[in-house]
Order: sequence, then structure tokens, then C-alpha cells
Amino acid sequence: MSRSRKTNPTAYRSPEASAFYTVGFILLGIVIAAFLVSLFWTPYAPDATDAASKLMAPCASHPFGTDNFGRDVLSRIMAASKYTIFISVAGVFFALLLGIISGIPAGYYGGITDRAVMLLGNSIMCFPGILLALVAVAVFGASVTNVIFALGLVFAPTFARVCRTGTMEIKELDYITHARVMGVGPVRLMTSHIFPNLIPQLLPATVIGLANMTLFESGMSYLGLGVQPPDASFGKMLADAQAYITVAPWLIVFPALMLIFYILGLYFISEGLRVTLAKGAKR
Amino acid sequence: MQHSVTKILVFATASVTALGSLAACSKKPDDSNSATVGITQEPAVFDPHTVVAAGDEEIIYNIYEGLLKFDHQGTLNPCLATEYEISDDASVYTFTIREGVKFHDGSDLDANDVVYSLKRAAGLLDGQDNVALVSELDSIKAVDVTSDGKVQVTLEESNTELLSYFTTGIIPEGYDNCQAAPVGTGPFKFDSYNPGLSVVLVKNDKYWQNGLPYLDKVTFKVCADMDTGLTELNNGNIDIFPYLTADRAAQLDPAKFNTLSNGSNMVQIFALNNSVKPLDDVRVRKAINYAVNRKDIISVTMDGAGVELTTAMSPAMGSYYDTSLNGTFDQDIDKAKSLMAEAGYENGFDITCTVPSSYLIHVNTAVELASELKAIGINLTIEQVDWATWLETVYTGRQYETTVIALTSTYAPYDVLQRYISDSDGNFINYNNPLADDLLRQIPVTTDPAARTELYHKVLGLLTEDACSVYLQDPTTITVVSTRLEGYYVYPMYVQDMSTVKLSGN
Amino acid sequence: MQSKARYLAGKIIELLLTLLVVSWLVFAAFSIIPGDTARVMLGPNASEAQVELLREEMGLNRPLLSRYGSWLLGLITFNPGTSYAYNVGVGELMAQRLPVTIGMSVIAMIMVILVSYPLAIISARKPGKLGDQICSVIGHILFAIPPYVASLLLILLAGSVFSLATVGNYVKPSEDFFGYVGCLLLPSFAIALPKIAMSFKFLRSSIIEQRTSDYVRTSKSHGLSDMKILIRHVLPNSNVSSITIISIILSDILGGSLIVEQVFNLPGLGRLLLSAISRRDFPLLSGIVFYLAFITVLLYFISDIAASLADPRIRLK
Amino acid sequence: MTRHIHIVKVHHLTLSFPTRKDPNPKPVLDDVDFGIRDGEILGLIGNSGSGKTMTSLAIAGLLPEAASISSGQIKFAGEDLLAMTPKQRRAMLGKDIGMIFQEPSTALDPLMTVGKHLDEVLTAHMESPVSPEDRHKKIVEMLETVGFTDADEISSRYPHQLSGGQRQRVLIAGAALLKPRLLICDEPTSSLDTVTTVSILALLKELCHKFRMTILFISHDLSAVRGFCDRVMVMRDGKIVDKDTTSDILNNPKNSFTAELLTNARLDTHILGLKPAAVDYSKSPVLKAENISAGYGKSLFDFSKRKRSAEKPDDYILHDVSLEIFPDEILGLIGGSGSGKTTLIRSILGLLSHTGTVNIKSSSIGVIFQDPVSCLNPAHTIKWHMFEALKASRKAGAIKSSLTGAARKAEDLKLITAMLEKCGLGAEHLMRRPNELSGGQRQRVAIAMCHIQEPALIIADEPFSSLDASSSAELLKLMTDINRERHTSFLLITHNIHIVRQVCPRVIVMNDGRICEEGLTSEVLNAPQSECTFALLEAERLIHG
Repeated sequence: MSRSRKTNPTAYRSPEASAFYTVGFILLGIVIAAFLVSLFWTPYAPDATDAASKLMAPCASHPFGTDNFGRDVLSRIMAASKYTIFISVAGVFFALLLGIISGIPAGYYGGITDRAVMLLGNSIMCFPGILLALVAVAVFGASVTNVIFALGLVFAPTFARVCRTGTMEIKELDYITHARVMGVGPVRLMTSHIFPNLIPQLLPATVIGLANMTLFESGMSYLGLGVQPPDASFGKMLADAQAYITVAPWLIVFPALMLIFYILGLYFISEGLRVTLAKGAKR
Repeated sequence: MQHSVTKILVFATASVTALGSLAACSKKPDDSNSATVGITQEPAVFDPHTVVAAGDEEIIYNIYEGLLKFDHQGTLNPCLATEYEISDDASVYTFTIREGVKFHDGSDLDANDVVYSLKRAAGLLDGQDNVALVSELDSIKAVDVTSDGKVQVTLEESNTELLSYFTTGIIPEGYDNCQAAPVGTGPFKFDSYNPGLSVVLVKNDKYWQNGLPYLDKVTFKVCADMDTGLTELNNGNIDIFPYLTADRAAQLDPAKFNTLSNGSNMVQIFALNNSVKPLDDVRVRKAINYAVNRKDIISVTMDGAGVELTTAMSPAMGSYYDTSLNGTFDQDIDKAKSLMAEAGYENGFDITCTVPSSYLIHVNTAVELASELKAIGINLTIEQVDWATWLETVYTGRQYETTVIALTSTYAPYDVLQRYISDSDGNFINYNNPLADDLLRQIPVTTDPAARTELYHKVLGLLTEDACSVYLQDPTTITVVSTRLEGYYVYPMYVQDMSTVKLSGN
Repeated sequence: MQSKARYLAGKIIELLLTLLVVSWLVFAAFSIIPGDTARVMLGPNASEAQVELLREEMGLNRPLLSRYGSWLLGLITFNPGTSYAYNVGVGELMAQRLPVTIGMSVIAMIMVILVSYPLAIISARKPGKLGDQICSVIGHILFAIPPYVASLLLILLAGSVFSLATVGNYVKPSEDFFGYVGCLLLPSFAIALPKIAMSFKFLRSSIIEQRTSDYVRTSKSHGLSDMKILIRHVLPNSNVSSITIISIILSDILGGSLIVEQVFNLPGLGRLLLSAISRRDFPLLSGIVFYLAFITVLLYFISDIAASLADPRIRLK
Repeated sequence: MTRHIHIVKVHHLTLSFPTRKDPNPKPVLDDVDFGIRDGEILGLIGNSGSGKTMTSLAIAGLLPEAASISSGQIKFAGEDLLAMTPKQRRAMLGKDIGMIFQEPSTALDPLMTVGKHLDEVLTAHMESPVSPEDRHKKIVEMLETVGFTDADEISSRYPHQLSGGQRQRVLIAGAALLKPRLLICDEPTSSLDTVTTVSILALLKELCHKFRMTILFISHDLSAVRGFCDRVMVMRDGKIVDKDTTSDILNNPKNSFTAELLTNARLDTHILGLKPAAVDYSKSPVLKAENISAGYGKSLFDFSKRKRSAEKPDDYILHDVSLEIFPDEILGLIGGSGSGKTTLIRSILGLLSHTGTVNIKSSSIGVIFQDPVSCLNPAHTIKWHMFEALKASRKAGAIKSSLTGAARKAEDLKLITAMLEKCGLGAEHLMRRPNELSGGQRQRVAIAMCHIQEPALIIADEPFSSLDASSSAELLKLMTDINRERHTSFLLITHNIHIVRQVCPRVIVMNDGRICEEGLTSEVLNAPQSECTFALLEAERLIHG
């Protein structure tokens, strides 16, 4: 415990973590750049069809080729990144919100509150993979909003668990006891004493959640239960491309690459965060 | 330790590869006297009178036969009836029943079976409350056996157009278990149904047409969609796959597969609900018609394999089709724009297109339409719904703005057009023109063929003039048949006739 | 002994409670669905009287609670009603499809264990060395490839490079068991890939953690060989922590197979589920959803019990 | 085997951790040269990072893979250890060289019974097959030797079913099972409480004589070698800086570093002259707790257990405890681990449900906890902490303020700065976060937070246990200052008798959930009446002198 150390532990970088961050941010950056540019400009309108130039291989005018409608694949990929990013961010936000408002009180109060929240969470987690999201969308109809709510619901228990376990650990710590003895009320304890200390645990979980959410979303779009045409999404583009797997492989390669870039980028960043936080905790 | 661990790894990898090669050798050439047909719709109904979906019709065409039967050229031929007579006022139809025909259960076909079947279809049996199972046969008043063993059908009013509905399947008298155990007189007998997988039919040895069928067994295998069908074809799991698009068919090895095509006699329609704003304005509807490029739609959805339509009938209908209407709505964006402006929509409007998600061609058409309509400022949002919802909200409920669908029909021209009568059940576009109603009502009671043709032309002219919807194309049916088979004919209807199919060279 | 029995009893109560909540969730989801089931079944041409008749027959007019009761009873007796679309019992339909889904899951799980264990053991021997780093990077990449994308790539690879027919040639286990296993290999592999990565990553770090633990040091000071320490201490301890992960992986595999079946056109539960979704076949849909959840709950239950058997500490908690 | 004077001889050993980037790093062991005489107990003392553990690992042959010995020799009974193959060295471990480690809680495989652990040692070094019965007999015998009366039952237990002291005994049994000639003990007692420490040391000494073993005893704490080691070596930065008999090292150190270590370890010299406030026992007490009994709650669904606990008060940790704290008083509370001290204060603070009554003559009680790492919220700055304390006490109505808004905020800030200043922390600490402060500073912040609420009583639960001697002394000075100036009472829980002697006029001794002795410090400590007080004092005396 030296007095001179002023660095925040989360700012500590190991070479391993920096490698993860560098690769992660480059991969993620490609997708985010595509998204940002697509807000203002795409080479062609993403859903403008052109029967005359369909299924063109990559060339100067269409660097990533065209699909069976003659739509520019590059433009569509750029437009698709918008949905991928939007759905994952909105879905994770919703899941986080649910997770936090259920997980912290469950961990804090324990007892019946905890039992009830965990029972509900476990029950939701008992639906394997994307089953619950598929069913929810099947029941309420396929739309971007429904996908976000369905995936948010599916992912909420994960965050609730993180919050609950974290809260259970933190509430036993002396500074919480101290605050309780000082007379701080439970709501304030949970919001400003406990919650800020959960952030280091929630951060990697959130990043991983973004990646997993994208996996699920693209899977649902692949099955036709996600983003609806003519809007582009990576999953739907891949599903449509399957018919042309031998004649037009570029229809698979580019969306698949972008999708993998996004997920992989997030994984690497979360891995970096994990290393950093572990090192930070050790110090 | 490292050594032994490496060994485990090598073993693990080796066992995975060994199993992998098993997968490769499981495929062997098929030389049995059977054929597998790929279908994309789950078969659900095997009752010839309650069948609704075209996909079910495909299969049961081989199990049941009617008094009459279409051939692949669309000609109506005698089948279980050897001949028929229509009274002058077209209100009484009399059929002579073929002799020597046996049902799959071994019983002989007689007039009573026909009477039972027709009554059942027309809802005339006790306890049916007069609700026709086959709605077109609702107009039948009575079915009787005449003294000389013929079957006499009496109608409530004259109808010259009813003949093609006597293709309705005939089942044994009193039989009511067609759903679970279909019994008919067709070339194939029902063997088994594995939900979600396949329907198996076997040869009817006692089929009344000598020498037919050739095959011992026909399997209808459910493929999730056209693309799985394509891969299954490539893998040799199925021999016949109908309803491919041209570009997909082109991917197949021509040495292994023959590609057959035929007009489908379908009318693909971009249906506009005539009773919602702004589609109630004929100028808007015309503008949309002018904005659409039918050639591009055919190119995108069918890879060019389709016939452009400007009116409610396919040119395959021969003389009933009015060739003078060709080219009425060739794409003309300027004209479309000025029509929009005239109607007060120079800035366009937003509109929704509700399409059944299970039909890729319609979804794709909607995608192309959305892109084309942007040119005149119309912002088309696509809403995909499942088939059941589509039927409920669009077709029956008529709660929609636009949709894309294909209207199938038999070869009866009246079948094609009667839906445009304003109070018809099938008038889901809410077309309402008293003049057209009047003309359409005259058709069944007009016995002179030339006058009837004239009436048809007038109706088609009216529909085009009112631009009641956007008629897009008659998509060509492309069927791919393995070269190990021959004798397959593409029907202009939604059926698979397997009776004439045989192994090549036999 | 008594604590073990009490632990088991507690777990069983938890299992039943979870199943009850799962059944509520499923039933609630399918009770608030828009659309008239009877109308959907009969199609557009049916009269209102016919629809009403069917509604009565199907018990759709009964109060919610009584419908839930009979539905739950059906589930418990493995007779959860009749599919609207197929007119066949839901149980029978699922039994037909189960071999594909279960077979794929089992094969995928075997692959995960066969590949990830040896790799993790080798990787964890020299953490940070080149071999370990290559394995880890490949692991991360595999982790990021969605199973259906992996399937597409595998189909492309198998078809173009090895000219293997991979799609849709399903063989029933009763006809040809090896053919059955063979046709499920590639799809299982596609599902297994990311899970191999996941299990590798977990096992590797768990083994590394165990290897540096104090009791391994104790065993070393007792003069035990590395191999003995690995087999007697490191692996059993990392297995205890892997049991939970393995049950999660199994559940993920089950979920993943639902999509991959679609890509490979295999007649499994996933395709049944999708067709039930597209045809709004709710008895079938609710049956599949409940039983899949049931299998998962059971998996978690078994893994809890297994963990408690393997780890003496859990029984006392 | 022939007997040598030195069982282990380390010749000029130099050891480092070279990496690719830095092939010649600063050596971890620099020219270490010493011998361990056969049959002696040699102490090896040094701060963490001084290389004492590396030395022992080098002898045992358990060095990390990255370590590289650049020069030197290690001889064990005349044989060159470094020339041996790994297999030969492994054969010696457990048989000729035994080892025990610091953390008994994790040093046993949680999935294995005690018997299996010991059996492993036997089977690993078996030359000819021995029947399981014989092995079991040997194991039970050994367990009895290390002090288990129910050895047969212990051998079938899992590690989690044992206490820390018991685990350490099991580890000793494992290490001594084959009667090795050398036993290396790496801080074997530093995670145990004083009473247990004394008994473990006694056991080691006994074994040393019984099996004629040599012991290398490693510790960071110079006082621990008192009365245990024959000779002591002191290490610093990889070098041996001092080497002498124990009494010489402890009583007149020749080396300046040794002397420094020695003074640092002795708190008593730092705290002479601290004076607490005078107490008037006629005043009414600040806190009056009567008949407190408490236990830990059972889970909600565990009906069976709950019923039983109602019937069996034995489940309680605290039995019928009553105490009073008077104004201005610093009340000392001592007792071994598990005696219920922490449960008592949790009950007093209302954090635990209990029976009996607690009357507090104050709007708030302040608390200072043992662990300076977790006593402050790592997510927030010191300023936030102070404001939070101020806000909480305002809410409780302890401090009234007429000001509002920005003015009040400025006023508060002034108050906070002054309070921190008083506790020895400058204004520059305001914006720091807890992890940027040292342990002593954090405890000061904790005191400041208590203090700003102006409580009549502050409960301090072992506030010194993780601080070094000088920080402890400063903290203690601050506490007595507050006590004198603000008339704040303290309940001071500690195991350090010196502190109690110095600052507490009155002391309470707890054992097994009950108060076993209570009275004026001078009387209780000088003439203990109860056995547990006596044991406690005796252990303290042995360890800390």
C-alpha cells in the first residue's frame, strides 16, 4: 500500500490486455465505421433493386458484388450494421435495466425476494438458447421492437445473476455495514453505494452480452423471425444467400465476415476487460 | 504426461475423421422403381372436399379422381364419367358413370358413390346444414340417380361454367375418414403420412387405365423451402422438384436433370384494397400501375421466367383473354407522377404491403415493388405475416392496404373472374363496379360461346380501365426432373401427375 | 447422509418449482396470443357456427384456470394435446423428431469433450507459450462464429472440396445406425465448434488455476508426479467446476441445434418448432417449448446432483 | 545414511527469473550461502520479497519453471541436489524433505478425505506393496501423534470439515509421515490465531525431537521465532544479512536491519505515554446492553432446521451477554477467535437479530472495522464518503444546519476539510479514492467519517490488526486524542494486550460466546481469575514477549 500509487486499477494495461483491446477495437471499428458512414451515405440505396445488374461478382462499381435483386451488397452491409448495432445495444440496455432492478434488491434483501427473483430468472434461463426469443417473436410478431424486448427478456437473468452475486458479496463488506450503521437508507445503499461497485463486474458481462445478443439476433433473422425485408440484416442476408452458395459466394462471405468482426471485436474487448480487471484486482 | 495426452488427442481426431468418412459413403445410386417429389408445403388435408391449400391438391390428385379430369394441356377429359350432357338452359348436368372402376378399398364404383360424393361436396348430406364443402358447388340443388344408372345434377339456376368443378374427387358411399385414410380411385393409393417429413403413395394395381401407373411408389418429401429442395436435388434425395426459379434451376447439372417449364395459369397480383384511402382513387391505382416495371419483377423473382400481365387473366386462357389489353400499363414514370399529382399526392404517401412470409416469390416481389414505387414517392413498408394470419386478416378480414399474392384457378375462366363481383367472397380487393357485376352475372346464363367470350373481354376491359389492382405476371412453373425418370408433364395447375412417370429406358 | 438427503430434497423442490414457473410462462405466452385459434384452424371459409362449435369442442370457452389445469395435466401425462396442423398427437410428433435433436446434441457434446479436454490439458501445461496462444486465438474466433454461419461454411467446404452430400440425407437410427450418426456428424460439428471453444477456454483457465493452487503444491511436496497430480487432483477439481459449464453448454447445444437443423434440412424438433410457429400450431408449439425447457431443467438438476456427489463441500451448504 | 554436521549446505546460490526481454535481471537470491545443522531449528526471517521462500523452494526442488539457477550448489546430506534428475528429486520429496505451507485452508484438496491425502504420501514412496490396512494403521498412528484424539474419524473427514488449526495438523502429519530428515515450514502459523499458533509450534518442536528432524522455519515476523528457533538468519533483497543464535538476534542485534525489524515488530515501545480521558463511572452509561443472545439466521425454506434452533438454544453464538460503556471510557474487549466478539458488536449495531435489549444514549454509533481494504467504498472519493456521512447524520437529526444550497455546501466542505485535517489528512486527499490511500490513511478516513457524525460512542473492531506498528501507534494516538478532546467513548476490540494495558481503563474478556471476566484492566491482566483469560495471556506472552 504505497501512497504514491495514484493510478486507477481499471486504467492499468497489461500487454496481453492491450493486444486484446487493439484487435478488438479495430474489428469493432470496422463495423461501427460502416454504421456511422451509412447514416449519411451509402454507395447505393440499400434497398434499391436493379434487375439489370443482379448477382454481379465484386467489381469496380460494386466492390462487394450485388445480390439477386441487383442490390449493392456493400450498401446493404452498411445498412445492416445499423440494425445489428441498434438491436444489440437496445436489447442489452433493456436486459441490463431488468437485471439491475431485479438483481440488486434480490441480493440485498435475500430471503423471499431473492428466491422469487431467482426462480423467475432460472425459469427463463431454462429455455435453451434462443427458444424463448423465437417463441416470443412468434407470438407477438416479428419486428425489431419485439426482437429487442424478447432478447432483452432472455438476457435479463444473466445480468440479474451478476448483480445479485455482486450485491451479496458487496453487502457483506465493511463499508456497506458502515453506511448502514451511519443510517443510510436501503434505496440509497443500493443505488449509490452498491451499484457503482458492480460496474466492474457488469462491464465485461455487458460487452459479452452485446456479442451474444448479436449471435441470437442474427440467428433469428436467419430464420426469418428478426429484421424484416427489405431492411437488411446480416442474418437475413445470409439466409437469402444460401440459395446462391455456389454461384455467388460473395453474398455469404461479406455479411458473414462483418458479423464475425462485430462479435469477435466485442469478445476481444471483453477479454481485455477481464484481464485488466483481474490484474487490477490483484494489485 | 505430454506423450499420453497427445495420444488421446490423436485418437480423438482420428475417430472424428473416421466417422466423417462414414457420412460420405452412405449415399448410393437409387434404381428402385420409385420416385420422390419435393414439396415445400406441409400437406395437411387429404379430404378431397375440404382441401383448400394448393399444396395438398398436388398430392391428392394422384389419389382421387373426379367425373372429369384435366390433362396437362388444360383440356377437360372424361374420367370417372364416360360422357356428360348439359341441358340447354345449363341447369341440369347428366353424367354416365364409367364401369369397372375399383376404389382402393376394393369396392366397385357406382352411381351411388358419385351421388354421395357430390352431395357431400355440395353440403346436401344430412347434418351438413347446407354448407358446401366445395363452395363452387353450392349452387347444386339436387343429385339423383336416373333410372338408367346415370347421375343427374340439378342446379338452382343455370350455370354454363360449372363443368370444371366436376373434377372434385369421388369417394366410396358413406365414407367419411378421408383425412386419416384416403380412399379414391386414382392411380396411387395412400400409404402413410409422416408429419413434417413425407407422404408415401403406392401403386394402385387395379387402376382402371391399363398399364398405368408405372411406378411402384411415390414419396412426397417435405423440403423447408426452395433452396433446401435444390440441395436435396443435388444430393439425389429427390427426383422431381416443381416451382423452382430459373436461376436456381440453372445451377443444376443438365446431365442429371431435365428442366421443364410451362405457364402456371396463375395470376400474380399486387392487390390494392379499393376501399381504403388513397387507393380508392382510380388515378392513384393507375399511377401505381404505370410505376411498376413488370419485366424487372419477373427478372428478379423468376429470373425472367414469367409472362407479363396487365389484366386479371392469364394469356393461357386462350380466346377468353383479351390481347388488345397488352401493353396498357407499360412503365411510364412521368405519367404516373402526373396522375399522382392530379390525385393530390405529388409528395407520395406511405402504405403497407402485407405479404405471406411462406411465399418467397411474393416477398421478393414486394421488395422489388417497394424499390420501384419510391420513384413516384410511395413509401411501401413490407409486413410479413404467416399464412394463417394472412388468410384471416387479408383474405377474409380484408384489413389491409396492399398485398402480393398469386390467384390460382382451374381452367374455368369464370373461376378467374367471378371474384370481382362486388359481393363475392373472393373479392378481397373490395372491387365495386355495378357494371362489372352486371356483366359477370350474365356470363353463367349465356349459352352462346361467342357472346360469352365477348362478355369476358368486356369485364377484363373494365378491370383494366378501373386499374382495380396491379396485375404482375403469370409465373412460369419450372420443374426439374431427374434424368432417371421420364414421362413427367408440367400441368398448368397445382398438381403433380405421377401416373405417367416411369424410369428412363423402361 | 442426512445432509445429502436434505440437499436432494431441496433440489427436487427447486426443480418442481422451476417447472411450475416454466409452465406458467409457456401457458401465459400462449394464452395472450392474438388471433382466434378455432378460426385459424378452420380457415377463411368456415361459418361462425362451425367456429363456435370447434371452440366449444377444444374447450377454448372454458375459464383460463381450468384450461391451464387440463393443459398441465396433459403435459404431465405426456399427452399434451393434438397438433392443429398435423392432426396428430403432439407427443407422437415430438417422439418422431427427437432422435435428430437428441442425437445431434449428444454427438456434439461428445465432440466438445473429446476435443476440448486434450487441447485444454496441453494448452494449460505451458500457458502463454506459442501453442497455447494459437489455441486461444483460434478458440476466440470459433467462439464468434454463429453455428448457422459455420454450417453454411461447412456445407460449402464439404460440397466443393470433398464433394460430400451433406444436406437432407437423414437416415433413421432404426434403419442404419451408422448412417444416422454419419448424417448428423457435420451439423453436430457446426454446433460443437463454438462450444469447443467455450469449453476449452473454461477448462484451460480452470486447469491453470488448479495447477497453481496450494493443494497441488502440497501434493508436489509429497513427491507426487505431475501425471498423478493431474489425474488425482487437477482434473477432478476442474471437473467439479466444469459440471455447471457443461450443463450450460448442453443447453446451448440444444438451442443451437434448433437453427442448424434448418440449415441442414434435418427433420428435428427445430424444424417442427418453426413449422409450428409459422402455422400457429399452439398445442404443438407449447408442447415443444415446455418439453425442451423440461429437458434443460432436468439437465441443470442432474448437473447439480452430480456436482454435489463430486464435491463434498456442496452437501453441507 | 551417514550423519553430516550440515544436513543442508547451500553454496553461493544465485537465482533469477530471466525473460526474453531481460535475460539478466536482478537476482532474487544473490550469493546465498548457509548450512542447516542436523537436528536444529533454523529460523529464516525477512520481509515479503526478500527471497526466503525462494530459498526454501530451491532446497525442496519446487522452484517455478521460469526460475533459473545461475550459480551455486545445494547439498543435502552430502549429495548434490542440483545434479539430480527431476525424478530423483521427486523421490526425495515427502520422504527426505517434508514441507508445510502458510495457508492451511487451501493447501488440502477439497475433494479428498484426510486419510486419502496421507495415503497418497505413502503410495508415492512405497517400494514394496503395503496392504491398505497397514497403511491405514500408519496414518491413524501419525494423526494421533499430531494431536488428534479421534484419529480414525478424522481420517475420513473432508478438509472443509476441519478448523484451520486441525488442517495445519493434518498437513504436518502428511509432511512428517515418512519421518523426513528436513521439514521446511513456510510461515505455518501466520494465518492462525495466537492460541493455535502456540500449540502448532509446540507440536513442531515435539516432532523435531521425536523423529530427530531438522526444521527450517520461515517467517516474516521476527517475534515468532522467540522460544522456538535455535538459530535465526535474516534475509533482505535476496541476501543473508544477519545470522546468529535466537537470543542474540532478539536481545542485542548486531545488524541495523535486524534491529529495525525488531523495533517495528514491537508496538509497545511506540505507544508509551498515550493517555485516555478519565472516566466517571457514576454517570449513566452511553450504552447499556442486557442479556444479548444471538445466532445466525437460517434460510427461509429450511423449516426443519429453524424449528430445531428454536428448541435448541445451543445454536446461538452469543449467550446472555450484558455490558455497559460509560462516557469518556475506552472499554477493551479481548478474546480468542470465535469467542463471539464480532457477533456481539453486530448485535449492538442492530445488524443481527438478537434477544435482549440494547440502550444507546446517542443518536448514532460510529464503527471502525478491522480490514482497511474494505472499510471504504472503492467506487467513490473521500469527499463523497464524508458528505455521505454528513448527510446520513443530518437525516437522523444529529446535526442541524440552517444554511441551504451552495452556501451550505461550502460550509459542509469546510467542516469536512477541518475534520480530515484533524485526523491527519490534508485537503489534497479529498478527491482521492480509497485505493490511492494507505491502510492507515483509510482507517483515519473511517474515523473521520465516524467523527463528523459526532457520536457518543465509536466501536472499533480490531482496527490495528492489518497495520504495521507505527501506523497502529498513530491511529491509536488519534483515538485517544478524540477520546480526550471530544469525550467520545470507545469500545475497542483487539487481541493486543499491550494496547489494552495502555489505553483501556476497563476490560472485558470473552470466551465461547460468554463474558468470562470483566473488570479494571490492571486487575484482570495482572491477576486473571478465569482460565480462558489466563490461556489468552499466556499465548500472547509466548508469541509477543
